[in-house]
Amino acid sequence: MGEENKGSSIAPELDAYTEFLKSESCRPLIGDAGEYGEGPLLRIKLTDIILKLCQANSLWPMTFGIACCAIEMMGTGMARFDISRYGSEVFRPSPRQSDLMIVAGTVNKKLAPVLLTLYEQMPSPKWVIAMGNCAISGGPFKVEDNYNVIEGVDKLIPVDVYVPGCPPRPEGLIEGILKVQEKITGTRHPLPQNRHPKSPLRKVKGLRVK
Amino acid sequence: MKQYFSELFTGGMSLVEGLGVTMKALFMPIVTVQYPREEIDISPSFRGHIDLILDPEKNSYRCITCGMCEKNCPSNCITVKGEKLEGQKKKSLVLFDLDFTKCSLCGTCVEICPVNALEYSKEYNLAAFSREAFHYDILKRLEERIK
Amino acid sequence: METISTLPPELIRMVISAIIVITFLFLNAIMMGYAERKIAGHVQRRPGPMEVGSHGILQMIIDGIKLVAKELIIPFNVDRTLFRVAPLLSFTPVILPFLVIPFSEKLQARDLNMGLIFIVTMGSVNVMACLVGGWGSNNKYSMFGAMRAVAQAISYEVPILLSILAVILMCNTFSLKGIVGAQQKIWFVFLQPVAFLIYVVAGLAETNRAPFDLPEAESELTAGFHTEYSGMGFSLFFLGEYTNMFIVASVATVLFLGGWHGPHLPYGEYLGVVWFLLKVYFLLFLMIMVRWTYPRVRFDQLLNFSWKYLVPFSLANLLITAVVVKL
Amino acid sequence: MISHHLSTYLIIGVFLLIAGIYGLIQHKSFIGMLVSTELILNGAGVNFMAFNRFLAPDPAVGQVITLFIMGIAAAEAAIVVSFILAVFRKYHSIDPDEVDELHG
Amino acid sequence: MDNIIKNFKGFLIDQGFDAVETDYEQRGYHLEVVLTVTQVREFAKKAYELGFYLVFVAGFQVLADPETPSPHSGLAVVYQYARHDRQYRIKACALVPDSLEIPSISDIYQGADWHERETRDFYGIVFSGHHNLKPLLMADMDVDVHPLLKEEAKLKSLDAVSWPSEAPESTE
Amino acid sequence: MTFYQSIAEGLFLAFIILVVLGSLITIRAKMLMKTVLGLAVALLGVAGIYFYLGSMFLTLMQILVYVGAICIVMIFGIMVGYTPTEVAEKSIKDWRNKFLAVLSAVTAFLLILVCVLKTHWVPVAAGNRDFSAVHLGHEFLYTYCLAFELISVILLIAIVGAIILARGGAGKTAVDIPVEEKIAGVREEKGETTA
Amino acid sequence: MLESEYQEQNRFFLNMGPQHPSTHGVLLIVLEMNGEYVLDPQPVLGFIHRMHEKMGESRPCPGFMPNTGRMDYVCALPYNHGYVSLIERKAGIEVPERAEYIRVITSELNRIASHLLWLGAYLLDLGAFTPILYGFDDREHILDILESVTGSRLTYSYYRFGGVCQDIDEKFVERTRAFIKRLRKRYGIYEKLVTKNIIFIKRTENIGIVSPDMALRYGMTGPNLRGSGISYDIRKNEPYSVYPEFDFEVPVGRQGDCLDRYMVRVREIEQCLRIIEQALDRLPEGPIRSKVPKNIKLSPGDCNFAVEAARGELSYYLIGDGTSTPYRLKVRVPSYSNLSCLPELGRGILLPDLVSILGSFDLVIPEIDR
Repeated sequence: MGEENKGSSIAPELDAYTEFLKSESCRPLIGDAGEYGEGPLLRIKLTDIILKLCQANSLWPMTFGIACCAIEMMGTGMARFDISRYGSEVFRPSPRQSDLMIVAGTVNKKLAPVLLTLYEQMPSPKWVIAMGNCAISGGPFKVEDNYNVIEGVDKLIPVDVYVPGCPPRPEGLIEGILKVQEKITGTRHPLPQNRHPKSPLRKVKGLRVK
Repeated sequence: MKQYFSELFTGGMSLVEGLGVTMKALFMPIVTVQYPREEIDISPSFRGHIDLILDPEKNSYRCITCGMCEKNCPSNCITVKGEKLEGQKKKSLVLFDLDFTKCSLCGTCVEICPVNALEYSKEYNLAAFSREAFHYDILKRLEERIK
Repeated sequence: METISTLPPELIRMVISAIIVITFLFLNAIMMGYAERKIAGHVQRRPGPMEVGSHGILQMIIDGIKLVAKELIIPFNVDRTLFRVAPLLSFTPVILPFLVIPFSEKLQARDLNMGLIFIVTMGSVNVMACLVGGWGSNNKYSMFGAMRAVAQAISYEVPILLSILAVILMCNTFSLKGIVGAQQKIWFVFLQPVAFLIYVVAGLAETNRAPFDLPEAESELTAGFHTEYSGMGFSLFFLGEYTNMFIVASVATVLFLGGWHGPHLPYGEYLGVVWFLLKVYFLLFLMIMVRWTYPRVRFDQLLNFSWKYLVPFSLANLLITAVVVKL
Repeated sequence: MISHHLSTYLIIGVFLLIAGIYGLIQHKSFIGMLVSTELILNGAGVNFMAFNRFLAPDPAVGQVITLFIMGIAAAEAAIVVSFILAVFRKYHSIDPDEVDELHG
Repeated sequence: MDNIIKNFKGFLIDQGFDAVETDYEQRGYHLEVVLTVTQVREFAKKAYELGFYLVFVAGFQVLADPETPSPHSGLAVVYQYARHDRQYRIKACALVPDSLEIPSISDIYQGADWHERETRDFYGIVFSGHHNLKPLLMADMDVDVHPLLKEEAKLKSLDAVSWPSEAPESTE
Repeated sequence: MTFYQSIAEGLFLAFIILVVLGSLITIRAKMLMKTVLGLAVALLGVAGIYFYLGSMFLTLMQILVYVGAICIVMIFGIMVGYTPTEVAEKSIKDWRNKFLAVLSAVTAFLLILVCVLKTHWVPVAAGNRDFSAVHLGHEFLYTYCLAFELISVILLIAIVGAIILARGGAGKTAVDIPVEEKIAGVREEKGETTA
Repeated sequence: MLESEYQEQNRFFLNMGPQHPSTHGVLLIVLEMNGEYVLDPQPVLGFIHRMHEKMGESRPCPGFMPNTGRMDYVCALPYNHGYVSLIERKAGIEVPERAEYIRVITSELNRIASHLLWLGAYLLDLGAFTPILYGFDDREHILDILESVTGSRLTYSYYRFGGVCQDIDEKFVERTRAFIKRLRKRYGIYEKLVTKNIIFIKRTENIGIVSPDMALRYGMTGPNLRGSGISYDIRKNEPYSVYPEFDFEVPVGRQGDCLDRYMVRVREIEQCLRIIEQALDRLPEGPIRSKVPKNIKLSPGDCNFAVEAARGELSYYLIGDGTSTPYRLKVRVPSYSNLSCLPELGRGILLPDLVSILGSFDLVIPEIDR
């Protein structure tokens, strides 16, 4: 569709309309076409912003734990760190309903096709976090006589955010999710935030909170 | 028949008890540390990636470029290069490169160092858009700190 | 303007009430979803949604918009008609009961003299959605979910009907308004505690809520009958589930908890809705608490429980009620 | 105003009947045949109700009979389904042509 | 039963096995048995009857030496058995002949099933009589990849990787 | 025709379409599941027609009994008896059968249609026009008491018969076989396939 | 239609995993099913095979230390413990007593963490969401304590040949004692929420019965074996480190069903607490690390060392060749043998029961695949 419209001018009115849309006066309303690349013919900037805000704040991860990092991924969802504050505690077991794939662990030759299938089953827009050194580059398993481990998931699927560590602390994963939000919307904290958290942990011995 | 009713009764009671536990928990304070807004003090022995220790006397690094860390690293993530500059007795460090994405945080490098030139950084919340971001030039980091 | 003025007032009323009902339905789903996540959070000693809006109050709205904007996937080899129809099918029969639910004495769209049968009927159609969705998805897990939904529906329809019948025997009417009116003095929950318990348990099963959430058992069947649904389809199923919960809770309120009755309020015939909603949401709160407390029962245990405990008890209850009423 | 004519309902009834007959002959499985039977029964129900509405003195008669039909249909469905199960277990088929032991 | 365990070495030697008692503190097992290919199943049966459980089956590779009295392909299989009721561990070792075939014990100890498949993955040792010798840890397409086989230069002879033949106590 | 009436007529037509469509799906579908779902659609349409014939009670009962119970029972039967992969009926190769079906159906339809249209129906003078459930219940328990009791007996017999048939009808089933026996069976089969 | 033909036709295959919530990672189980009945579950391993054994053979022995923690990341310290003890046995290195005590304390803490995690995950398999959060809540306390000495939360490389790398201090002891007190208080919650719950009991009782003979044939160890009534715990039967000095019991089950395996683990938590208490009481002063040659030579010959990990017997088998690199390093992991009985155990059961059995085995997939 898009290709056809570009070349031939079927209707002069339409051309005029698109010209109008591209003109400076529409800039505040309608975003720069080049900034989005492929996609629908018409985008209205305001809707786009709202949509992106929504997508950024409701990243549902898929339950796809592979190795050590999976435990920290679980830990991130648990009471101490609680990923649900960002609306991401809805770990969906089905790739069809998830937006975010957290590759938490080593990917080897046998797992690679599975990973690809799962990624393809996710509906777009979708994002990928490579969590842990193994997922980023093969980590400690990137050795000379490596016969099985894939050295980085970004060789298989596009990765948006990398979270290093072996395994990273849950804070690292939360930081990664914030980075994904940043990637989607351009700002680190895209929506009105909660202001004054009061943690009872302040009183727990041995755990000081800054 | 007796079992039929007793099972119903004990089963029902156990369910009520379980509900009691969660009800109680509903009104207990939360234990969450809301991360970006409040942070736990990371324990002093936390192992992040390695950093060069800033020697306060020399206002520089202690490293003697012996390469022990490079040799003993099980994941081969350290590259140390030293050069003998003119007018100096010892080699001086020109490159201390760490590929953090390969590191397994075992701590061998810190322990093996004959002059205690390395320490763990306390950076626990790293994340970036590319994997090259974790290719640290530790020497540069140190120089930035000196400044 | 002219066309509107020539329209009969009844039609305008219908359209307005339809709009109100659908708005309420969305609001209810949003609120329930938020409450569910918040309560789950606090049960588990964490705050739950927090960062989107004050205390995460906008979270569900944002989730909804996101789901709508998701890519619609129709997987390979599915039965396209059935696959598309299923979410609608789960959604439609749960709207219709709003026609007869008496929110307060004057707030009722229509007082059918067979209101209760109407609701029960709609409830029995509801299972078709799980069935069609699971069948049409071309996925074995979905298929299992559909099978379980059918068997579950068959066995839980019976105790629900029997426990309702016990109440009907006491007040001699199918009209929901009439039933509530009969509880002016004493709520039926005190006269029919067994029927109430049976209704609530069977209602949990009817709405596929934990511990009876077998058709969508997460750890066994990934996501059950809606495994293959993404975006819109999934959110419609979600909406259907929460609305169905609301219906079941409000029927329980009407039948057992005295509907809009409560301490006197000014404009009681309208503001009774406050009491009504309070009771409904209390029941829903219980349902949520139950979900976050218990493990899931096994499939055959569920059927066993229904046939071994619920049906005999409800039958006995019905018999005793009949005898007492006749005396 | 087709909803006020007796013939409309009768034609619907007839349609259901012949659809049932067609299905009964055409379907190759017990379930398919059972389903067709249900169609025929419903045709009868519509007929009863239509005559009741337009011709009979007491409106309850048609309803009563239709309700009886429903009851019979429910019983029939339960029996036939369990029968199908039993046959299926024995012959591992629901093709009526394969269940032909009684042919001798 | 108890008596047999008490003098298990003697019992085994009576049965025709080559058993040597070892120093537990040093090696972590009490008895070392060297099996021939034919004895593998026999020994497993005896062990099962006497209530031992199979700890693991593993392979290793040494320099092939067809000249020795017992010619072998350079591959060997180690079985370890232990008991639930007392502290007693047996290491049994069998050299794999040139045909790379060694009888499977997976019908005596079902637990050996996966261990044997894994050993086949890593070394290519064929366990004859195994009902399902498909790749276990490796991908299905990697049937002929045996990652734990060493390069020629890194191989050592069997003697270089075993304890000195004298009993360790006597040397000290 | 007033506005209301035209809406009512439109809905009536919609119900008729439901009936026709549902019946066609029912008799034409290859997948058994679709057959039953088609039946559900047709019966929903019939329920609507009952509404136009003046009986709300019957409408609801039609949905409750047919759609909510009978169709579900049939689907249950399909699901228990079949595996997911083979619920499609075998395609019909028998042209004679099909021809017969079409012929008999069309003939019967035409014949009855002629009867219906040619007959002059004479309504009896109406007595009461009470369509309420109260009246219905009254009729049930007084006028048609015997039939009512008979129906309940039939239902009871049906339930008992169904249970007997489904449980012990024909020897052992995959579900009823004790676990040990099943394992033995599996092993035997394994042996056969590998040997 | 023939009987066998019908049997063939009535069967179908279901792939459970590698991404399935109840396989705890990337295990694939190919189920041959008849309706909801499982006829033949066949696990397919190798989705996270990370060539640990190859790595053990290709680098000097200290370089394998990080790998040990990554095999069973839930309970990494016993893995460390086994490996350092193996090398110490092989190279004849003495370990100071204080170091052994520290090892025992930290290992047992880690074991509790593992059991708590398992408890939550098992209940999650059975469909209860909340216990896992309570379990993690307690577990986080352990992780905090362990992090303060080991420096990481999960994949520790804390032990060194001849000792440990960092000494524990008064604060550690204090926090550990506080934790013991806290966990004892929390028993009531778990009991009310889980152990007594009728649904839980119905889901686990008489399901997946492992007979002692079956356990023997498959070489099952750990709580899964003890659930069958065999009292076999390497800490008792083949004592290593300083375990003989402590007074603790080995809980055993009655008949080997899922409930027994659950009870064994829950009661084991109490025993771990007892060991930790005793060790804290008797904690000797002294060095934490003995002098070790920089380049450890592994003399020719083989050597074995078995420890009790959270899931059962962990056995390292090493063949030395005179260099510092192991010639062959075999790791016998407990879950491997435990899982291998699934094809036999899972025949003719319902799918939910299979989930229940899988959960009760406490699987860690990377440990199985290595």
